[in-house]
Amino acid sequence: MTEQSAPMFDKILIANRGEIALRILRAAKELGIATVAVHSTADAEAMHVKLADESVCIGPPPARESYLNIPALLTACEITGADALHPGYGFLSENARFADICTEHGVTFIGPKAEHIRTMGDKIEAKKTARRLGIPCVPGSDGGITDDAEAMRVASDIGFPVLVKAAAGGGGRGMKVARTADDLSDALATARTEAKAAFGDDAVYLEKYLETPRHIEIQVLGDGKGNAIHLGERDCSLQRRHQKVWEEGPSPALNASERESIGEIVAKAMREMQYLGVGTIEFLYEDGHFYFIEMNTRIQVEHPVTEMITGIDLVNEQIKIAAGSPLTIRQEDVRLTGHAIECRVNAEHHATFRPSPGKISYYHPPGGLGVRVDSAVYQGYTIPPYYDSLVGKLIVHGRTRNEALLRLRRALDEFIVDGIETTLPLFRTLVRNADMQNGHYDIHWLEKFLANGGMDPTLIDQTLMDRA
Amino acid sequence: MTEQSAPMFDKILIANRGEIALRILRAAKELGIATVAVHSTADAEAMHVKLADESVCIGPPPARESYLNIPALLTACEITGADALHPGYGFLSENARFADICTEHGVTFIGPKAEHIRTMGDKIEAKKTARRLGIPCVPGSDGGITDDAEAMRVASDIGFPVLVKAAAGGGGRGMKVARTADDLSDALATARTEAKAAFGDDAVYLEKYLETPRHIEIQVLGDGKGNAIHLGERDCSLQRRHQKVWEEGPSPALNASERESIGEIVAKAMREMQYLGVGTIEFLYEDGHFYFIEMNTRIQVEHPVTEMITGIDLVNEQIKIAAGSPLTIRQEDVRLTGHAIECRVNAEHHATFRPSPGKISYYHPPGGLGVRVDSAVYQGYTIPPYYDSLVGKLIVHGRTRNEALLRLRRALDEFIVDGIETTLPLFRTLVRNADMQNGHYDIHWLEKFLANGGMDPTLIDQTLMDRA
Amino acid sequence: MTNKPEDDKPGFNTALVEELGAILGKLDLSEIEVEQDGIRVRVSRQMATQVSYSPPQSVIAPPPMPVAVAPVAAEAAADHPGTIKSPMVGTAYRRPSPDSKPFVEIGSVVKAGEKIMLVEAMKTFNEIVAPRAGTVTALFVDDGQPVEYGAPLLVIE
Amino acid sequence: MTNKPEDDKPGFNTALVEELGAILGKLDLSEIEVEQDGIRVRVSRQMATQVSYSPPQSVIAPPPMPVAVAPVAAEAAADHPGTIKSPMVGTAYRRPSPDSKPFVEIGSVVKAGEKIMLVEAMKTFNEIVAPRAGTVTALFVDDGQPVEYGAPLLVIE
Repeated sequence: MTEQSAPMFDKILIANRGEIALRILRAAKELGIATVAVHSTADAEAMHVKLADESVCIGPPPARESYLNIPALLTACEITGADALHPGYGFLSENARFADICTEHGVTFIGPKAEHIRTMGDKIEAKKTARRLGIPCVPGSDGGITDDAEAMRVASDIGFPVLVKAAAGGGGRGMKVARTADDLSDALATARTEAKAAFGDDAVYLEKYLETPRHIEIQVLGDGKGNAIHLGERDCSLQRRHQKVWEEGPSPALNASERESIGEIVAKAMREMQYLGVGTIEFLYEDGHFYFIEMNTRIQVEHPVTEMITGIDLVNEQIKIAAGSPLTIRQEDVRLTGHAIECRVNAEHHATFRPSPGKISYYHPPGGLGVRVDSAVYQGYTIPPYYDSLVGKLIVHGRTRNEALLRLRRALDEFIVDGIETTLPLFRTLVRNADMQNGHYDIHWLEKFLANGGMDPTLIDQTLMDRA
Repeated sequence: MTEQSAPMFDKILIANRGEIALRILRAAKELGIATVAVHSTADAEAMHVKLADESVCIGPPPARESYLNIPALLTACEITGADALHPGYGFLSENARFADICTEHGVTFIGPKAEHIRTMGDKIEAKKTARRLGIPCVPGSDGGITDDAEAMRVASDIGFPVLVKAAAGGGGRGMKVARTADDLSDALATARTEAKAAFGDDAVYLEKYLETPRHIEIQVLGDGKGNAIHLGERDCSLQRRHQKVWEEGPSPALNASERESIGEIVAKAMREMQYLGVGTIEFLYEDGHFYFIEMNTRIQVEHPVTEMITGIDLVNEQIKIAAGSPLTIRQEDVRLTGHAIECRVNAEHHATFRPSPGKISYYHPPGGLGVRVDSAVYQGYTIPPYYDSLVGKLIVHGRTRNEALLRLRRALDEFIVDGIETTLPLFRTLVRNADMQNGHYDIHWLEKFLANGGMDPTLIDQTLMDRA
Repeated sequence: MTNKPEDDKPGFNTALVEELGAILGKLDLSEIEVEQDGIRVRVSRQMATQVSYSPPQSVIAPPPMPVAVAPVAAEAAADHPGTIKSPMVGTAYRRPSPDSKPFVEIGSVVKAGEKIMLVEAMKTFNEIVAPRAGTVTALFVDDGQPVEYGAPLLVIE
Repeated sequence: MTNKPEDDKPGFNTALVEELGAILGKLDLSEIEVEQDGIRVRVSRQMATQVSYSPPQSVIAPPPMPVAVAPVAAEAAADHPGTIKSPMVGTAYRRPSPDSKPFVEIGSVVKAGEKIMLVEAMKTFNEIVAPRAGTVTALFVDDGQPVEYGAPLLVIE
């Protein structure tokens, strides 16, 4: 397992911020690679900036002038001599043009081939590709639909309810459900108007609407040379406004044969595609069937869930593969051990979800066996109001799901973040909830739970007491 | 893996302090068991006291009036209704009489049978037992020697150099080396005098003196019903004044067949003994041979090393077994995965080792993949001067020893403990040392390294900068 | 295990300590620390007022359940100079037997050495006696209540 | 372990302690610490109000290596109102070409709008012009030095 003869970067520029910037920095340090942190003026005090070998301020707080500022990033590579750039997630991580520009400038973009980012970034193209590669998709229109009669024909084929979606869309905008044939015309009109307004493109497509699906995603890893493996699934059904809140693996809903079957389908597709780096194939899952949603061609927020159950360091693998190493892990080497749960602790009020940036006056993360905290905050750090509200991720691992739940409960009770509001009380409530304990939840569960006033007030009090 | 029908305690009293008290509290919480923290007046602000369901102050700071105060501990059990007591390590954990008294009072002592504590607490008795059970011992006298002629005969048999040890001894007192036959008489006289003064008993015994041994210990787990397994070894050769400083597993010195062979010898002995709970058989290891030193009949400080490479929660198992559950892990289920290293971070000056109790003005533990911190301190906590100086244990796990070393390095660089002196700079130096990286060290290595001024001054500076 | 050197006992000049202590009181300070020529003296005093101690921003989470036994210094009155504290963990009894009258009530006048309570530990009843004569002005425990080491039992003024 | 004969003890001048204590009270301070010539004195007093909690005493570790590029606000002078800062990350040039004279030197008098520096990024040279007339009183970068966004370039007063 010596790294000596393998190709490796000398210096990586981390083109991101927050916990993922620190995650990348840690992986680079553990590979003996020098690090450059870039940051906006709002992030001068960020932990990864303090820990990096070098740091460069690239612009003012707005992301478009700093973290999305391509000339500034490439100039920072140039003046520091970085030979590779890690885009993290969000920002420029799925920008194919940026990947191309990096390559043109002799900087390795630590991510997939630009063509794969491009293909998977286009919803219709992605679905077409998935179908071609044998990945199961939601039955629906093959491409954009502009004609009402064609829409009705497709809808009748797949059966109501159907979902009308903006072809260029994302984040829930331009999406309408038609429960019956009577609703379809209205749904089409509204979706088109919204799509036009939001994306400047009124093409829509239709697909089967699933009533109570789960969100199941498969982690893949490929070396761009035709070797690719899958690393099991993550269940990310617990969502609020399409944002994942709690992720776990293995899914409480899958059995071993479903896991193996979907995993192998996906891995085979990635081998055929000659996919390079880490990626995630997202599915809706209902009644034993998987329906492709999209592929994320980057490291994901919830990647630690997979790391905990496989023992594989995904960012480490991602960097080695980007440097040109072949995949050294065979599918049969991948063993899923135990159960992992991740909670995204946000700087938001636990019930209103109003963002709560500000200074952390006291910070004490939980520790001990089976507990991992991925967070870039520290006591005295001020969470700036310009970016996302992630304070950190609490990840626990246990030999069984039950052990993981009990461990999560005790870790949540140890976790202290004072001075700002956080979603810790929400997680303290969720971990004590019978549905959650039984794994009985789908992608609508959390919204319903919150709408029904599910928060346990005594757990809110506990947090208030923490601050007393 | 349901716990429902298994016997379990309702409430555990934790008869200890510091990180091990918190470790036990976490294990109990994860088993759904209520906890009682007992503490001296000096420990009223301890973290495990704050986190326990109930707490009882049992006496003033001196341990003999609080943590060693048997009536106070039993009274605390009585008034809180605790049905079990966990002694941790140190204090009363290897006091057979205390184990008996607990039983008499209807409180389950979470530890081995009193007879096994008693046997293993007596050096000569322990060695006799080990030999009877087939555990390899250092060649030496069978029992206490009071006669010089007999000593000379034994010494000639085993060959010089020989070690003269107080039969009742411990902690290095009453130990003398005789390198040649000429030295023996003097060594005997000195050892006897010291033994008499220190332990009130001048019986000594002789054994082969090993020049550059490693300290290797085997973790065992038995259910008292004849089922017992071993969980691989820990290499604790890095010691200063007989105190372990850095522990790792697997040992860089053993090969798989040595591991399996000594492990099976020990596990078989434990099965024969019907040993109950966790225990450690300590060996000196030189030139492929193991020599029994002693057995510790309790959880050890360095137990997390084993937990990280086996995935087995030792305190959880210890509690379940004490409650009467049979061992559910078979030897063939035990898989050693990757490599783990533990550093004992003490509140001591990194070079003089002068204790540095006091208030922690800033505390930030490292996080991320493969990093575990077992510590009961927090920012604002004052380390009292009355007890040991352990601030916390940093444990890292990696897929290979090399990965663990790189991870340890980055974690040490993230770790901040301000306001007191700690041994963090020592570990920052050790992790960069070529001998340590190559695993080339024995039980004398650290003392020599320190005597030769091994500390890297730039790493000390780094720590000073941390405090700026 | 602290390895205190027993040799070379200082023979420390405590006059300085006394002097600093007096200054501390006079000026109502909480702490004085001086250092010179290898000698360091620190005197400190907890302020009487200091009832609610500094909200250390957040202490670590408080116990989720109220503690079952009378805690040390739970109330301000615990710091009263006339407070009698429990010398051990145990169960406090205010009367010699279940159907006897209590040893003392609020307002009772007691003599030095008079039995005022029992604390039972390990089936042994330990007598608590009045260290001085006075009047009982506060009682902190009920009959049969578990008490910690140092828990305030009552006040004699 | 200084082995001083014990009558050689300090004879500590407690007048200083008293004086500091008095100042503490007068100015309503909570702590004073002074050190001079091997003497150190610290006096402190707990505030009755105790509103303010202890300040966060330390930040996270500073970068282990000095940053290669001119940092933002590295020096106090960076906060000078006449400081011109780099509008982008890049390489600062003080002269139009390698063998030209610098645009400005310390002491140069500049007009508003006058070219004073170039910052190159992505092979593009961006002109830095004087926002107002004045005299160059400080220069923070060398020719060809990498600069961060917001790095101070020079001061015009």
